[in-house]
Amino acid sequence: MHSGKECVAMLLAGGEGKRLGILTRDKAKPALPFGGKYRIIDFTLSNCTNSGIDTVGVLTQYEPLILNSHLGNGSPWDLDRRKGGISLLPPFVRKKGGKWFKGTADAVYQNMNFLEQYNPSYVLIISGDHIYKMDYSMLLEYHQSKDADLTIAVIEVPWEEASRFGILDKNETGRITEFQEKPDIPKNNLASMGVYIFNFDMMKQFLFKDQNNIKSSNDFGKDVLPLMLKSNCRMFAYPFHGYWKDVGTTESLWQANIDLLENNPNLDLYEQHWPIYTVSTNQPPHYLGPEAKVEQSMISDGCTVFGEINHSILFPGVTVGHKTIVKDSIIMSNVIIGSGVKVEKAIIAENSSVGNNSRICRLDNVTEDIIVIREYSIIPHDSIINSTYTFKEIILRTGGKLK
Amino acid sequence: MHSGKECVAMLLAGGEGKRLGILTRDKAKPALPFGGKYRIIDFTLSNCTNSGIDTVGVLTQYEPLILNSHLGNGSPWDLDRRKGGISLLPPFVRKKGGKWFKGTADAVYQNMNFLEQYNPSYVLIISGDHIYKMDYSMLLEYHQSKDADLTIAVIEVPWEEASRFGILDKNETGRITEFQEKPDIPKNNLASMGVYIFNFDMMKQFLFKDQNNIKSSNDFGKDVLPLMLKSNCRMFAYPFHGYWKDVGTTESLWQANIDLLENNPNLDLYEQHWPIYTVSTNQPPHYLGPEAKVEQSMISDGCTVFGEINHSILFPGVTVGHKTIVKDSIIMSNVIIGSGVKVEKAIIAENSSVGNNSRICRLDNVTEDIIVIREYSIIPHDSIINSTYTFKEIILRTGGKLK
Amino acid sequence: MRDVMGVININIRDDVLDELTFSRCISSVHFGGHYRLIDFILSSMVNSGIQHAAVFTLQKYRSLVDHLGTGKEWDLNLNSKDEGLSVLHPNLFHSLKYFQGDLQNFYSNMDFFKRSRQKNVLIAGSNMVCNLDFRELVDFHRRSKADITFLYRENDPLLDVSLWRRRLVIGEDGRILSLEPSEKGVDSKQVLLEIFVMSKTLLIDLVENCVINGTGDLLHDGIIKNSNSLKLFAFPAKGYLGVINSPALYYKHSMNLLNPSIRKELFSQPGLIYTKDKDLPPTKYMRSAEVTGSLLASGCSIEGRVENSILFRETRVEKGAYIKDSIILPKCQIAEGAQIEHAIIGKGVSISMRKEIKGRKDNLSVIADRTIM
Amino acid sequence: MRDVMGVININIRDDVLDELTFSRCISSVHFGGHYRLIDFILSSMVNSGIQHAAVFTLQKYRSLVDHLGTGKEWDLNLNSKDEGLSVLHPNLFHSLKYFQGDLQNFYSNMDFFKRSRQKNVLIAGSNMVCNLDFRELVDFHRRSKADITFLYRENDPLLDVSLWRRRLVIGEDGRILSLEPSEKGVDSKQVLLEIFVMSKTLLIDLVENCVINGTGDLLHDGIIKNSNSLKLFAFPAKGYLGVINSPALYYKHSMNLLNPSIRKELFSQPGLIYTKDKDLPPTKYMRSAEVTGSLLASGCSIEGRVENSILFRETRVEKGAYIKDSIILPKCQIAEGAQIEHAIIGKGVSISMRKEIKGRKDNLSVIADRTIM
Repeated sequence: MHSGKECVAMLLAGGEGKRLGILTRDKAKPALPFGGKYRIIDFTLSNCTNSGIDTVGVLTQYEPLILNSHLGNGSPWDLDRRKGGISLLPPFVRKKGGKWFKGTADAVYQNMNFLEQYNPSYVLIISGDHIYKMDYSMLLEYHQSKDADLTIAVIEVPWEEASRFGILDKNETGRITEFQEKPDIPKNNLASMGVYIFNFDMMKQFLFKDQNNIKSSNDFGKDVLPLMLKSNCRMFAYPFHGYWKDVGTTESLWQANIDLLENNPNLDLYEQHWPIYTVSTNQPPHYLGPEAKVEQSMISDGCTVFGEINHSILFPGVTVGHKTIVKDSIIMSNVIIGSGVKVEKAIIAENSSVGNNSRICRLDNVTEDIIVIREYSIIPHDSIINSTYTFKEIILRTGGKLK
Repeated sequence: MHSGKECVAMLLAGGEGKRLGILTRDKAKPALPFGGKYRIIDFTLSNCTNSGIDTVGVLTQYEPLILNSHLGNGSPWDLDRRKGGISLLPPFVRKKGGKWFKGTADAVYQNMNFLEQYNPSYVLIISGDHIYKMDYSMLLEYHQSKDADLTIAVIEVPWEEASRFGILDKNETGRITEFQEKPDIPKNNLASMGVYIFNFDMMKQFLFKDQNNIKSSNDFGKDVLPLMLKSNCRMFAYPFHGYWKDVGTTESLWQANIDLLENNPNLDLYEQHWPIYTVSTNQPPHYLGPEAKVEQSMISDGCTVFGEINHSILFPGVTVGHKTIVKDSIIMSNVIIGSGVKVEKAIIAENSSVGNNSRICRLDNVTEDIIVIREYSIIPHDSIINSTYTFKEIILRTGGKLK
Repeated sequence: MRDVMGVININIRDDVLDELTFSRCISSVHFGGHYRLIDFILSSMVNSGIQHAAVFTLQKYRSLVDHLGTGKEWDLNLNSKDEGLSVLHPNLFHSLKYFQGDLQNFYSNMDFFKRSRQKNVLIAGSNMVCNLDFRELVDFHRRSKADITFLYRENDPLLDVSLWRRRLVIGEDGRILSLEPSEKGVDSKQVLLEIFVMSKTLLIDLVENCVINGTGDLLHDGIIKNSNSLKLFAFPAKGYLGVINSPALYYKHSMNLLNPSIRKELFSQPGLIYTKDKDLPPTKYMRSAEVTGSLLASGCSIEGRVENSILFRETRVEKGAYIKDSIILPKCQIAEGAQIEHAIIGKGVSISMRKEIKGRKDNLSVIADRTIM
Repeated sequence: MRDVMGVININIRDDVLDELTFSRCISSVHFGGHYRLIDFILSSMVNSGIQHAAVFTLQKYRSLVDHLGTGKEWDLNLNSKDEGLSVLHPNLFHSLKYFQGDLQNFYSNMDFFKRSRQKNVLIAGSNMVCNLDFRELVDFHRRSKADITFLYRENDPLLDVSLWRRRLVIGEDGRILSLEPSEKGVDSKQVLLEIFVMSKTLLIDLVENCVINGTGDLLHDGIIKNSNSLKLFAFPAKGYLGVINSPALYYKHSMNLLNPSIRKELFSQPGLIYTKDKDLPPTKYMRSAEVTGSLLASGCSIEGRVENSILFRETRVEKGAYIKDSIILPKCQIAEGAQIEHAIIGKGVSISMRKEIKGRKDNLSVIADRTIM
């Protein structure tokens, strides 16, 4: 209103997602496909839309091309605004050159001009790596009611995973009394979700201080938050109880997708009051052929299925041939699977094709690994694949075998 | 349609405009105010809109902040599209760092991914530095009718200025037979306007060749065009006869503005079929007070004038006090001029204020220089200014004098 | 304000503005040099943080729909995700010959109200010249736990109080203590405005509980008739306010804009007034121009004399023409030597050489759109 | 194609589709799992490079206006700078009780046509299932220097030729040699479609020269009556084409989509068919689902059996329910054990447990929107 926006979001979307291997070779982690038609970043963007936040700066860095074209003018999220909307904020090149952001706090600091332009009262910091549904307007209300300088959304995590997170302690009013980034021996299991609301003035003050400290890694969790706590800022914890997932590995990406096939999954994509928006594919409804058999699965627009789909997810535009069996697998957009194929416990990335009578499944049933086929792979007829397929484009003679 | 766009424009908007001095200290030349309410880049962008080109990549580099916020989501130019529209293309930072584009051809080459995504048949290269009205669809038709690989829009320039331009010669069919970038002794006065239409395939081929030449400065005029001519490409010249201006210096910026005050100026902003679009200021109509006197001038929305305006241009939101005289001057947006002031042959840049009873004019009437007041200047009451005012923000005691 | 939906209502017949509403509804009447009336209430809503505005149309709404476009000038996306701008068309099964009150308009859009996410509605007429901050009103409404809270105005000589014919008594806490009918018009110094806030549930109840016979309006038949069973409160309106329901008031509030302090109050506080941008160059003054005490929009070309007047966009005033105390709507041609005084000149009018159009202050000359004289 | 304006016309009465058009106009009838009829002709225009499409509304257009929104799904900005999407509302001064031909619709929007930048108009009905490339038609029209060029169709058994009642003879160069009335319907194997191109000047002439009495239509009263003085040409239409003017044809063309080659032809060549995105998750199949030979849109939840059918979005099919040879419009609930055969089930219908709805192939069972059975 008036001269400024009440709350502007800064969405950190530069994550490499190294442990996701070949799936993040050509795209940042927030651009990873998820849930039958979405990309991971759709969840945080839809949270913004559904929470009434209409100004989002997206900080990109690692492999931003797919992300850029996915975000476009922001219209799927109703973020095609005249004032505000989505702004892509890649690292900036000055005459003398440019470099990547040092840490999360540096990324925001480097874009202070962007924030100043809106002069918000509050800044919401979120990460495009996480899958969850959260009403940030409730978080903001909590922040205001506590008269806080900074509010951190927190969630209880399993004790054994606690050392992967920023762990904090609070008193009975919710005020944070302790904060440790990735402690070796966590004192409790209350973890920061990496979702912060700052008073803009306070944030500026501490980002400047942090930049002046040449020893700092300029990271919110490692540097800025501990500094603020030491300076006796009013920091509060906002407890969150819903589904929240940081899919760090191929296994957890597979599991989080497959979990959606439960009858009442923890993450409910079908809630009318909290839709998840994404880019439209403009494809017709999906078609199941006369001999198709589909059970415990999710199928998207533009798919054509003649075979059998069991406990699997098909993204838009997938074709599955006659007498093919797809089981416990995630098939991403526009994959073409021929006839007589067997796919089991695999992730086949976008735009790949699998020739007739191929087998993509573990030979032994002992290992728990997921087979991953990289995007744009071309798998010839009669191939047998039982390990991760990393070639971008390959043409083997028919009957070739990859180990 | 189908899979690609017919023609995509690449708009070079990274120009520093060094000879424009303090006016381009904080913004790229295409962002310079012009014509009472526009910025220079509005002319090329409006040309695109009026020519039916709906996909424009804007290559920014030098001081892009004002340009970025001016372009916004592209809606003033009807370029807020789902597919296409305006895309800002700053130099890109990879993990190992980033640097500025080497030359104009390098700038386009570095954004080949952007072009590939639309896979256009033709690429239009234009510069955001120039003021002109041109129907690019006619240029494209000419290009197609000649079955050309490259068409260059050309204009006759005064002989004495010819060595500032790319000068070319053509045969009676329009085919280009010679091309020299900024020749010391020009053979004729037919100059390239820096407006090119390439067949995309041909452009790719020659940009790759040019990149492989380590001695190249990767510039269209200096390197790519001569190389194509040498390779016997079908290059044609499209003659343009209207108004075309590259305002290189403070003097020429002033003159080009003042020229608009003629009864029938060469550049007609009032033509209904070729509107120039810009960002709306959302200001009320302008108001002329009971004792105001306005002659041979242009006044924009949001101005309030109590004094006398003679042969001058007022941008939006300017206030001019009682008994003040503004003559032969350009007053940019939101400037506040107090009472009893005299301003003559000056450019006062955005958001400056001039205190009561100040004088901004040459003492001698011999020199032809323009007095330039930098944006956000604060000029105290009773100041006398007769040279270029370069301080960003200064508070002098009342009655101070700047030489 | 996210849970408040702004509703711009049609609460009076278009024909109160005579020629000005001949080819457009009252919401889209030109005002103030480059605005339409609806811009003021719609900008007020947007500036107050309302993110969902619904605009009723009824008759002659083509220019209104065209003006609103996709809503982007107000940063409201038409038909966006449960927010932005919604245009509510009337139900065409009903007869549209005469305006029969707004209840049928609400009733035929009940689905829309039920479906929308907001919990409260702020309903306002479309004929208000204002720049109001509704946040205080909504805060007050919440704190007072009212069923309905009205804005009211104190001691405003320009308000036409006859509309209400009610005797208003407001208690110290803002509660409306009495709202008795009064045959002779109202002698109270406080006048309720047709701007009020209530919960969406109450709105739905009021509309559905009225006997729907195609006539009647929300204010009189829905609220006032039930005023004994409702907790009604009133909150004072601040800032400049004009309610335009006659050509005389249209002229009066227009000419008020020539007062710098009123202009400042109306156009900048608490936010800007947004309108559709017509992409026009600045107005150009030629050597012979003589313009004083006037408000001029963009794209005009002035060679003549203009005094104490308002010129909308793209008007051409030739040498020797003289315009005084008048309002000239867009795209007029005023030829050499023409004289215009105390007049409202419609859109696209051509006044030929040496023609004289002279009204009086108490009897304005109003020329219909596109007239050639 | 920049100088061609696409015009989507209303050329038949809505009631030809019975229950399907009870609460919406024919342009916005659901078709093909997640489209509305207008999507096909509008996408054809956009895919052919037309940058300005004008859509007429007449009655019951609320769902149409809502569907078109800001036009962004077709990459046409509503009310944009002389291009994009224009919605042309009827003149409300006229009576709207009955559809009296399209001439009055054109006539009351003459200003719009005169003002627009394009030099030619391509006029098409809104009830066509197609994915046409109009570039060849426009090229042919230009080369043949025709006044008006129609698309025509040869040997198409699904086209209802009775509409024309004309005997058509086309010369080798494509010129229409004869268009004589024929009382008993048409025995010609060539049928003109209500898709034609002409210059805007000719359109304006034709409309303005017709006696405007509030009735009559452009095709019969404007063009055919003047066919002796006009150079009429015809150009063959390629690709799948359905003209929907009866419930039987609606069903026939719907079920044709279960044929993979027709689907491929219609949905991908020469461009995609665009529609409003409803932001729904994929359809979920439970353990007991048995679905074969069917087309399903997003957001459904399937536990039962579906055979040779089309399901629109957000329908829930419970365990043991059985749907065969049917079309289920959006948001239906089909409870346990219900049996549906040869039926068209309207939007938002609830079918209770073990209910049987069985039509026959030649006598479909059509259930109106929002019915609870």
